[in-house]
Amino acid sequence: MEIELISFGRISEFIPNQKIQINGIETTSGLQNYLEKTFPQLAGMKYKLALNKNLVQQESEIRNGDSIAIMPPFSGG
Amino acid sequence: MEIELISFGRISEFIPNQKIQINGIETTSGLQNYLEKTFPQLAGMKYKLALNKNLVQQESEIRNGDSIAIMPPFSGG
Amino acid sequence: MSEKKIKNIFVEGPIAPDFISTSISKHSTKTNIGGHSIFLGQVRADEIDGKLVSAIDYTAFEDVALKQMDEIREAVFAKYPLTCMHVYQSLGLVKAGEICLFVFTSSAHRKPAIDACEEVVERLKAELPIWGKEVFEDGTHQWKENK
Amino acid sequence: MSEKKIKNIFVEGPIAPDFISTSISKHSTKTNIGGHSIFLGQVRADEIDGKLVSAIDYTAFEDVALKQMDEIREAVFAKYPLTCMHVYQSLGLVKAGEICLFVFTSSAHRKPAIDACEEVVERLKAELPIWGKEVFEDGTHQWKENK
Repeated sequence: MEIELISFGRISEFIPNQKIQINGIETTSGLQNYLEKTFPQLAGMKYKLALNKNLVQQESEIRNGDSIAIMPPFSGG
Repeated sequence: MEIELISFGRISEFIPNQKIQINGIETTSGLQNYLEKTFPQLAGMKYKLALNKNLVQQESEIRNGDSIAIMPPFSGG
Repeated sequence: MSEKKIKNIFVEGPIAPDFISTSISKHSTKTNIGGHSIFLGQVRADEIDGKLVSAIDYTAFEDVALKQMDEIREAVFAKYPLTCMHVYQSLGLVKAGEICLFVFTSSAHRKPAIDACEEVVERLKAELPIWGKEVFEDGTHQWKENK
Repeated sequence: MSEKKIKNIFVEGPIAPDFISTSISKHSTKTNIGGHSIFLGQVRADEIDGKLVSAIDYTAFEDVALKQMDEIREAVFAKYPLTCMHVYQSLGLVKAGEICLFVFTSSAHRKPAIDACEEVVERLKAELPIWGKEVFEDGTHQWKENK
């Protein structure tokens, strides 16, 4: 299936926004493993995911066409 | 001896600024008794004194020519 | 005893919003500031026994108030790492809806500015000999009491 | 589910002091207000490894940030008896000395305004997906981290 990756802050410097094909990944934690392997810089970082513009607070299912945002710690204000 | 009375807020409505002659009064608590007898409305009120522009925190001696301010609870801000 | 100039805090009449923005603007050259905390007191049109407060008329025992404020300022600067502090209190008539108190603290990080601002407001209200006379629309009045 | 309009908080570039005074002025008709609390974030020219921060470039995941802010707004209004609350956060470039955040709460008595203002600032910094890129004078940058 195809999902959309959106990234912010320092993460946007090594993960550009893109559509990716993933197979055999069905949940956010599965995706997290995949992302940390594909983008090793991510592995040592703190970050949060948003699934279709909702902050991921717990394990969630991923479906074809979903958008996933990868967000480093917030620093507004 | 002569002292000067200055009053503020609601107290200024019944004790106008004035110079008074007092005899046999040597301390702020003595003066307080005198004031509450002379101006009975004062007796039931909360108020503070300032002696020569210093807030009276403890029993203080009064001398000829001193100025005494009579101040109801503050309501600035 | 060292010579010390005591800062005035009193302004005649209401504090204009433009005065506040000018005061804020002046801090743009102080680039070590990260946060400003501001408290504004505004005169309420309280209804008391069916009558509306139309203004508050402020008086103060000015010399004593400024001396007290100076002590508060020193204590607050000693307690918090502030960059600056400004305090303005109206005297005379301030109409309902107008600003009568402006407390403005700044620091490198937000917390000291926020805590200091609140402390200054609380201490000012409790310790400065200032009195507000609430004037009603019909010209009668009552003396304000701080909570 | 009810239709609800989500308020925008984002402004492009710095927040002008005039904008702040205009915002204050607008409250003079709300004569049930007794106290306003304002927090302003200002960009610091921090020195990091010998280089000075000349500006912060803000980006946000806007839709998510506004949704989060809306939740904060509802929670804070439920917790405190506020008359009103206004929040403005800069996006894009804000130079050192300029204002990047403006939080403004008002209530009949001072305490709710003061407490709500601080809570909104803390929650905004912790919960809104906004990122500040500290840009140095030589054009290099580092990503800001909130304390």
